[in-house]
Parts: sequence; C-alpha cells; structure tokens
Amino acid sequence: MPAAPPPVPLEEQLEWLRAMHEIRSFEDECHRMFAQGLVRGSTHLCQGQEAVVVGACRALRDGDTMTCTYRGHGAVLAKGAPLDRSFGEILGKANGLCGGKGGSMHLTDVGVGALGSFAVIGGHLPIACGTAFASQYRGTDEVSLCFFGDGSTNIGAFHEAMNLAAIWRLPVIFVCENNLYGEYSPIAATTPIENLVDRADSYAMAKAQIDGNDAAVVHRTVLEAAGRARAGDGPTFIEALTYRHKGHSRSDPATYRPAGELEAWLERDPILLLERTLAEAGVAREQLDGLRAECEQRVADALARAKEWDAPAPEARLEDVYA
Amino acid sequence: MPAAPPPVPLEEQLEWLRAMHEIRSFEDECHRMFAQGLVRGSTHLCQGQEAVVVGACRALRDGDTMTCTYRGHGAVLAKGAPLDRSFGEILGKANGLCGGKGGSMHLTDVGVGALGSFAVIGGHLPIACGTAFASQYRGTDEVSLCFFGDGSTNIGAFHEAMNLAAIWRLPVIFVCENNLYGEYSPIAATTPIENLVDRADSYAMAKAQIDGNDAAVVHRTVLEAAGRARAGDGPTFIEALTYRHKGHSRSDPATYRPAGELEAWLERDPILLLERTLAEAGVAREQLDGLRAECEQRVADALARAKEWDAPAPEARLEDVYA
Amino acid sequence: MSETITYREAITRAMADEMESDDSVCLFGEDVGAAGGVFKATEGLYERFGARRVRDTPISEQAIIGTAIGAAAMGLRPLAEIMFADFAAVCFDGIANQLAKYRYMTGGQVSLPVTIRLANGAGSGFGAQHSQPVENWFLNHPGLKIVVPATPADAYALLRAAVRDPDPVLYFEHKSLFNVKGELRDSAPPAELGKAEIVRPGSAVTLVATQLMRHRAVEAADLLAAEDISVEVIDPRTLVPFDEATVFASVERTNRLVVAQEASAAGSWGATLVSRVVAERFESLDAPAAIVGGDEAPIAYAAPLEDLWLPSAERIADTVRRTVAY
Amino acid sequence: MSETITYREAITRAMADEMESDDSVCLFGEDVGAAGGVFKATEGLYERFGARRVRDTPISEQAIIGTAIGAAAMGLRPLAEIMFADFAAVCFDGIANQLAKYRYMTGGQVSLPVTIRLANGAGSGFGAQHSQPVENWFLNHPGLKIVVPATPADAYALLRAAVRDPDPVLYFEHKSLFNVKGELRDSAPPAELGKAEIVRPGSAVTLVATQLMRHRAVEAADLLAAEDISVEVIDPRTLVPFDEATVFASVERTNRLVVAQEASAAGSWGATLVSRVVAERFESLDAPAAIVGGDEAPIAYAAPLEDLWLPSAERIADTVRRTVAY
Ligand SMILES: Cc1ncc(C[n+]2csc(CCOP(=O)(O)OP(=O)(O)O)c2C)c(N)n1
Ligand SMILES: Cc1ncc(C[n+]2csc(CCOP(=O)(O)OP(=O)(O)O)c2C)c(N)n1
Ligand SMILES: [Mg+2]
Ligand SMILES: [Mg+2]
Repeated sequence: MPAAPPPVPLEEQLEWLRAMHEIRSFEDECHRMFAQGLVRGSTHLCQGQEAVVVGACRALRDGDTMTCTYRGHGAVLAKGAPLDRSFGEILGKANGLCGGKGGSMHLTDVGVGALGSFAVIGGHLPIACGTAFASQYRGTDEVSLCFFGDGSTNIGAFHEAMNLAAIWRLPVIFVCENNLYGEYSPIAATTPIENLVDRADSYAMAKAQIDGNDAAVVHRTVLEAAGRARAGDGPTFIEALTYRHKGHSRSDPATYRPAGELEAWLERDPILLLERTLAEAGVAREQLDGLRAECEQRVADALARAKEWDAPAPEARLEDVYA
Repeated sequence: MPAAPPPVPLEEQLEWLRAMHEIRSFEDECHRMFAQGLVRGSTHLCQGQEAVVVGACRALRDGDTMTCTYRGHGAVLAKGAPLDRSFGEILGKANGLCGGKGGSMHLTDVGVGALGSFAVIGGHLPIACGTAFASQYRGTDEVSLCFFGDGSTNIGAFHEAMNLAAIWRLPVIFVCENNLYGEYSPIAATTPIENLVDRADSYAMAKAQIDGNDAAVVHRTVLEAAGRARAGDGPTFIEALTYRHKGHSRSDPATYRPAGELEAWLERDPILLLERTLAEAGVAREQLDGLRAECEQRVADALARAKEWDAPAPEARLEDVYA
Repeated sequence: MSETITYREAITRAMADEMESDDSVCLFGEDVGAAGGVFKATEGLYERFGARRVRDTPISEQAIIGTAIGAAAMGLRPLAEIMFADFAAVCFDGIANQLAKYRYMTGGQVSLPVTIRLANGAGSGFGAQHSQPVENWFLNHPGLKIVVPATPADAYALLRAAVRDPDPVLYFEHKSLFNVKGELRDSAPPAELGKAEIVRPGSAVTLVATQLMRHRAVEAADLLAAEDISVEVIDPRTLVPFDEATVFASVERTNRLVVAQEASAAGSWGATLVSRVVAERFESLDAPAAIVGGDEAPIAYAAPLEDLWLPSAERIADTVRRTVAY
Repeated sequence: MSETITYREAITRAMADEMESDDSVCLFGEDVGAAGGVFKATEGLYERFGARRVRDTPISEQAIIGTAIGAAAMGLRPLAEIMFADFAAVCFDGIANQLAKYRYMTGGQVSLPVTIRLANGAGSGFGAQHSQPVENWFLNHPGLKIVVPATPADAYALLRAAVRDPDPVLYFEHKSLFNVKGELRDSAPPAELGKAEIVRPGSAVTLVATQLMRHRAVEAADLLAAEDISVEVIDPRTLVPFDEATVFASVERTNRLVVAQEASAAGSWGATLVSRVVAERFESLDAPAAIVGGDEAPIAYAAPLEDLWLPSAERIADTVRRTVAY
C-alpha cells in the first residue's frame, strides 16, 4: 500500500454526512410508503450501509461509472441522482429517473454515471466489466465501480466477471457489501469460507476487507483501488463489512436475526460514527443536528414534489423498446 | 494425509495398462475414422490423458458414478463401457451405447455408472453434485466422480457446483484434467492464476495437484478423496497435470503449440511411464508388448463388429423424448 | 367433503402430501427451509420434514437445477424452486440443454422426474426482470412438460401429478393468484397432465386462457353473457402436453377462437395453438382466430403501465365481440 | 462488378469493413483472435486489427455478453461471438433479461448497439447440444432484433446493418451454409433490417423459409415447377423486425401459405407468422396455412436420424402439394 493519503478536509466529510443523512432519510420515507401500501411491488432498503456507497462514490471522478443492485437507492443517490426524480421513479411517475418504467429495483441516472440498478443476482458484474473495457479500449482512465452483496458471490456470473476483469486487467472495482445476509439466510449458511475477500485469490486480484461502516476507510480504500485501475494495474475486490438495519425487502420483518445483533450494529451506525469523528474534530453538535434536520427536510420536500408529478402517459409503455 | 496405502498389486497395474492401451487404440481408430470422413460432426480425443481416467476410475467401487465431457471416450471406457458399443455410438448405430442418438460427445453407459458425457462446458458439474446428493440423501456411501478440463474452471457453473458441493459436504470428486489448453488457447491466456487447484480455497475444499500421467499417483489421490467422501468429509478438487497428444478436435492441427512441447510430453506418455514401472517391477518386455498387441487387436475387432451393425430405425428419432 | 383454501396453500399441501407418501421426494431452493420461501409456499415443510428433505441453497440456480437433474437420474424426485420464474434465465442451460435432452441423448438410459416450481407472471409491480410470463421460453424445447395452474384445486392436483410424472415438469405458480381462494375436495387425487378443463360451456366462441388470464376470461364471459354472447372458456392447464382435442372439439361447435394470454404473441403458446387449429380445423373457423396478449414490450413498473400491458377482462371482451361480430 | 465468395467469407468481410470504417467496433469471443474462430469466420481480423480490437475471452459466455452490454452502454459497437448458438443458454440472462430490457427499464437512457454472432442449426452431426435452431428462443423477448441470413450477399449486408443498428441484434450464422458460394457486388451497402426478399416469384402458393430451409425451399420450388406448381419463395431475412407486408401481399395473390423452418413448431416464428396471417389476411387463405418443421424431439446424432429430423426439399414439396391441392 502507498503512504496514507492526506486526511480528508472537514468540509468534505460534512458533505459525506449530508449524503448519508439524505440516503437514510430517503430510505426511511420509502419504508413508510411501502408499509402504507402507497407503492406496489417490493423495495430493498440500505439503512446502515450508507458509508459504503457514499465513501466509495466520493472516491470517484466525473466520467467514472457505477452499477449496483435492486438495493441501489443509496448507491444511485450517492453517485448524484436527484432526490425527487429518484422518489418519482419509485412512485412510478413520468418524471421519475426512468420515466416510471424501472422502479425501485432499477434506479438509473446515466447522466451522473449511475449506469444502472440490476435485479437478477450477478447480472451486472459482467456489465461492469464492459464499462471498464470501454475505458481501457479508448485509453481513458475512467474506472467502473460495481456494488453487490455477499450472497451474490455464489452465483456463476460473479466468477466469470472476476476472472475476465483480472485476465484483461480491467479498471473495475468490485465492492461486495457484506451485510451478513442473503435474503433470510446468513452468509455462513450458504458459503463455506469466512472471508469472502479471499475469493479474489482465485483470480490473483488485489483485495481488501474493510469496515464498511467507516466512510473514511471505504473512501481511502476505493481511492487506492481507483488509482491502481487508472494506472492500468487492473481490478480490485473490496469486501466491506456492514449491516442492513431493516429486513431484506418490504415483506421481511427479519425475525431470523439473533437477539442483540441489530442493537450491536446500531451502535456502529455509520452515521453516528461519522458524526462522532466530526464532533471529535471540533464540529459543533448544533451544526451536526442542523445538518441532519436540513437533510430530512430536503428529502421530505423532494418526496412532496415527486408525489405531485403525473403518471406516465399510456403510450409511454410502448416507447424505448428499440432506439 | 493418511499413511500411504499398500502398493498396488502388479496384476492390477497390468489391468490399468490394458485399459490404457485400449483407450489409446480406441482413440487412434477414431482419429482415423474422422480423418477419413467416415463419421460426421466432430470428435475430441484423449490420447495422452489415459492415466487420469484409468487411475481415477479404478479407485471407484460399483455403485459410484462418473460424469465427464465431450472428451469422454476414455473416461467412459475406463468406467467399463464396452468397446464395440462405444464405437457403435460414434458410428451412429442402433446398437451404440445411446442407440446412436448421442454420438461422440455424449457417450453414456448408466449400467456401468458412466452417467453421461456432456458437451456444454460446465453443464455437468452441478449434475455431479446431484448424483452425490442422492447418495448423501439415501445415506449410502457412493461417490460421484466428475471430470472436466482446465478451461472449464472459468465458467459460472464450475463456481456454483464447487460452492454447493462444499457447503453441503457432498461426496463429489472434481477432477480437472489440466491439459494446458482450452481449444486453441493456452490456459494462461484465459486464467490469471497458475495453479488451478488453488481455486479450491474459495470453497475451503480439500485439494491436490498431481501428475496426471502417473496412473498410480492418480489412483492413490482419488482413493483418498473417495475415502473422505465416503466418510462424510465432503468433496475434493484434484488438478491432474496432463497433455493431449492430438488437437482439440477433428479439425484442429494444433499448430499453436510451441515447438518441442508435444515431444517433451511424449517422453512422459502415461503408457510408457506405466510400462517402465512394470518393467522395473520385473514384468517381461514380451509380456508388455503382447498386452499392447492384444489390446490393439481387441479394439480392432470391436470396431469391425460395430461397423457391421445397423443404423437406427427411422422411428427411433421420435422415441425417448419422454418416458 | 371439501374445504376452501388458497392457491398458495394448495401448493404447499400438494408438496406435503407427496413428501409424506414418498421419501424420494425432496425439496430445495433459496430460503425454502425455515424461512418458508419468498412466496411462503413452502411454509411448514422444513419443520415437518426436516433438514434432510428440505434444504436451503446458495444463490446458485445453475447448481439447483443440476443437482435436481443428477438426483433424479439416481432415482430421487426433486422439487426444485426457482423463485421468480425470470431467474430461469440464469439456469437456462440446465433446463433447456441438459434436463430437456439428457434422456434423449442417452437413448432413454435415464428418467428425470424433476419438478421445477417457478413464480410466474405480471401484475404485482415487480418490474421488467421479475414479472415475465416465462412459460413461453420453453415451448421450443421438446423433452419438458409445462404446467400452468389457475385455481387452488388445479394447483394441488397438477403439482402432485408433476411430482409423480416420470419426466421433467416446469410448474408455474402465478404470483397474482397466490391468495386466490377455491374449493379443494378432501383426498383429491393427482390430476392427469394434458387434460383441459371446460371452465364454462358456451356456443358462440371458444376462449382459451391460462393462469391469471383464465380468471379474466371468465370475467369477460360474464360481461358478454349480459350481451347474450355465449362464450366457452377453456383452460388447457398444461401447455405440454397440450389437450388439442378439447379445443378442436369446442371450435367445431363454436367456429370461433380467441386466445387470451399474458405474454406477447411472438413465440407464444397462443400463436402455436392458433397455427394448430388452422392446420387441423381450418374449415371450422368462421372468423379469424385472435390472440389477446401483452404488448411487444418489456413489462413496465408504473402501475398504470403494467395494468395496460396485461390484457384486461374488457380488452378480452372487445376481442371476443369483434370475433363474434365478424 | 461482383465476386463469388462463400457465406463464411462474406461474414468475415462484413466485420472487416465495419471495423475498418469505425474504431468503436470491437470483436471478442472464444478463440476469435489468432485462431480465427472455431468456424474460421474471424480469420485474419486479429492480424489486421490487432489485440486491442480483437480479443480472445475465457470460456465465460456470461462475461462475454455482459462485457458487450457495458461496452455498448458506453458507446462502443461490440461484436460478440457465442460460437455454437446452443451456448446462448449459458448466457441467457444476459441476453434476455439484461440486453433486451436495459434500454426499456431505464426509460431509454442507454442504447445498446450490440451484435451477437451465433452459429446456428442442424445438419452437421454435432448432436443434441450443438445443433439447435436457436432463433426461436428469443421471439418472446421484445427488445432484441433477430437476423437470419441465408446467402453470402445477405450475410454481408445484414451483418454490416446489424453492427450499425442502434439496438441489440442476434445474428445467426447457419453452420450448414458456411461454405455456400454466392455473388457479392463490390461495395455492396448495408441492408435494411426488416426487408424480406422474394427469392422466386410464383402464383400458386407462398412458401416462407430462412437459412438452410430457404435453399431447400428453392429446391422444392424447382421440383414443383416441373409439376406446373408455381411457388413464390420468400425469405424474411430478419425475424425481428419481420416484414409482414411482403408476406401478406404475397398471400393475397397466392391465397396459400406454407412455412418451411428447421425448428419444431411449438413456440416458433413459423407458428407466429401463421397466427399473424390468419389474424390479418383470413379471407385471403383458401387452404390451411401449413408449417413444415423439425420433429418435436431433440436432434439425434446418427446421420439418418438427423437427416429425417430436418425438413427435406421433398418433405417441403409434399406439404406444398397438399396445400395447393386442398
Ligand atoms: C438469480 C437470482 N436469484 C435469486 C434472486 C432473489 N434475490 C433477490 S436479493 C437476494 C439476496 C441477495 O443477497 P446479497 O447478495 O447478500 O445482497 P443483499 O440483498 O444482502 O444486498 C436474492 C436471493 C435474484 N434476484 N436473482
Ligand atoms: C458453454 C460452452 N462454451 C464453449 C464451448 C466450446 N468448447 C468446447 S471444448 C472447449 C474447450 C474446453 O477446454 P477444457 O475445459 O480445458 O477441456 P479440454 O477440451 O481441454 O478437455 C470449448 C471452449 C462449449 N462446449 N460450451
Ligand atoms: Mg447480503
Ligand atoms: Mg484443456
């Protein structure tokens, strides 16, 4: 590892906190909407995993791309998608990110490099190789960031994507958000090894297992990986240890969790951790509370706006099938 | 590793040599048939890899099952399929192993535990898990032996089958015949690690990398793996280093091989090695030569018989679609 | 005696009854064990039959299907769950190239009594990758049987039949029907695969539909009855084998055919049926055989768009009106 | 000026010409580089365009398709080779759930100019897992275009069109046609997708066929000409988009339709076409529209069985005779 990079300026860390607050409160609003049955289908929330997506996306540059899963609200927002149009998509509005055609599992904002949220496990890992291939082919130094979960490391596409990325030295950064569960199954029930990160060895790929609840650690690690990728030194596999505070999806009360597990993780809530760091660095409690309140307000306003938008026109369903 | 098993009796090693001779000469006959255009389609020969299939299959018991690939003539013969009906299948005869419906890539003789030859890369690895699952489910101690190539370790099904076998502790023995090439590509061109056997670590699976041209080594290694499997200690991944003397398929002159590579491997021809061992153990040259001649004759006779058989009846093509 | 149960309960009960009567029946898939399945269709089976017979798998559909194939080749009767039917795409080789052809390629050396359960269809706001009517993906793959139940009674009897069938069966459970209630006779026997049901006799037109569309077809028939249009609604219940005789006989009486299906027309069972009726009962047709189906587009998320994509009872009725008026 | 070349050479030349004219066109697949491809269709491209633009991949079809999708989303025009079309099964999710729907799900935010080349069809003794006519697997997946050339000229013009097309195109190369020779005009332009060719005008019956069956349809037409049966042979050349207008117009003149296809009927493009003609030109049909296709069985290895499975010119002619005599 190169010498540790200069410490991240406070302003920047405060911006991370803002982003994490917005995601948290966005997800809390989604939780309410689905609980109230305002929205059809299902949703997969990421409260507790905000430090991974914010820390990672803040390590990227314009032009870099990001792909993620159905549990992608946080990642897409972290990459820069607007709150209101993201809500709009989940509400199925014409003004939603995808015109209401994608929905909660497919939030996409190509304009900000949020290239897509994919809902078939493993399906987007090879696609992330493709966006990385494009930069390599063109000789640019853009990197491809790819989020997926612990359970996704058992599907074939994971293996093929990791191998291709390694043998072609593609500038892709695979970030596995290990939140301990795949649906209702603890990862240990479906996977014979403890440290998923070691699967990188099957591809001689650079790897790092990190605290996914520490935004600064995630940021530093992804920055290093991006540096390697831009320098032509190929992909990195990062295992970020984290936890989802809610159930797998709208319909999951998560009763399978051992007593005390959630509570223990709540004490390591990534937002609390970052607030603590900032407080220790001298940021006033009032400023921190103000930031939180302001974010919650911004999210509430965005949702209010989105709710007012129109549904897509009937003809819209026949558009965008072909170019 | 447990203490080395007692040395294999000479008679048994002579039987291995017989089996290897028969496979060699079977494949040489196939080579001629296809070269002469007597057969349509393609064929994938295994001259040079006989020690792997014979050593491995001789370590099995009745009731154990074996699955393999389109390069499966040797494996199926080693498991006990008759020479004439194997030729018959390749010739598309009604009396062929599969009634002429399978062909060179799908030789199958369920009666002897040769459960199938599969022609889509990776497709049979999960199936091998299934036969192993059946023994585990029934509480028998039968094992499932699965052959595949080096290039096949880059396809998704490999990853899924390895992971499932490990987490369920299935009695499977995965034998990767590393013959250095996948079609026309050297394994190093498509795979970022040198020792494929290390991929077992992604599944915390027992592993062994061995000389695939030494029948005794293969036999001993598979015997140990089978012992573990029968004892409920789960699967093993064996990488057998070997070499195919011919091209990938009928149409491949194998011009991509570096000068001298074939010659070097011919000096380690598994049949020569076993003959040398036996000679050193006191078996007379005459006996060895006699055995070879006798095998070649038996193969020639089997082919002659098979050539006489009838083609399948037209109606046969509509049978066996459903039970 | 009979009892009112849901489509979901009928599925669970069919599995329980088959597992009870035959130890070679085993069940595996993602979260089918203690969790009772994502659609709660396996609830209670783990508690009742234990970890040997009911197993959770990793997220590895290729491994799930391959394991079912290998186990079946050795004489077990695996019930494999693929959750959302759309995920059949990640194990398509296992189903289409291995499962469908293994018996044939070996000249009948193996039988493969595999049952694959898949949650099918649109109408629940799951978006383009979790809503497809997947049954059509497998029509051009001889060697597979395809079962598409619409009612609790059929779900029960057909699932038991699927498990007992010596061949591979794809059993589609429609997501929009899990909570539909219906009567189930006590000790109802397994059904026979390949027998259609005349859901509602009629004389003016033959309306063929499955799963969610069967229910909308009946709704449409009710609407049309008020207009004195007598519609014969037929549910084939299985697409392979397909009970052509029952449809042909009906068309001979009604001289008109409409197919209501969820999927778009290209490569669908509806288009196949129309081509068969035209080939075998050309003279019986007094009007163009019509297909009411989804648009030739993926399934959109927004409720109003998805609702428009799915044929409604009203759209079905319109097509029937046009066909009868022809 | 024109020149006689093989179907294989036409394919190679089309790729070369597109790569020459557009640096964003890249090619990858298994052994497509120095080895020139398993079917030798990429021979010389590696030498000419180098390792940056022509790449060998591991045996990882899911990675191949995904890479093509991601690269296309970023503006490249990837040519991905899947070798035997049957292997589309191992990357079916990439093609059917990702490639076909990605644009739609994102409300048109991405265009995916991906061309996937697949070696299709029976007739070469490759057995059940290497011989299927795979084009039908993708009919029920809106978002994909499907191209099925039968001649060197079409192979060339359609492949260039596929590469330039803004949408995903599945381009099927028939294994039994690689060595077929034909004329190619100098500087022939790319074709337009969705334009059928009237291969041979006729008045008594419309015979629609693609790829290997197109050639057998012409043979059949020759046989029948000797019997004074005038057959109009139409090759749609692309299945999606499908040039219905040309077929409809022909049926209006001939009042009879026969489809000759390699695949079995269930879920096929032939069945789909029949259902469309019945819906749109019912009154034009004076006889049952007929499909000549493969048996509802996997493809056997033994030459005599495979030859029987594939519709022969004689079998096609028989069906035409029956249809005309009706
Ligand atoms: C191929 C496939 N199989 C199954 C599913 C159903 N499914 C959705 S999320 C999920 C669990 C994924 O777990 P993980 O990868 O850990 O991601 P997390 O949900 O924890 O973020 C499963 C099995 C799917 N979407 N795709
Ligand atoms: C899914 C799939 N992709 C590609 C092929 C074409 N193919 C046949 S053999 C082969 C090479 C396999 O190499 P390896 O696994 O090393 O086995 P070997 O042939 O050397 O025994 C390939 C790519 C295939 N049969 N299936
Ligand atoms: Mg997880
Ligand atoms: Mg090899």
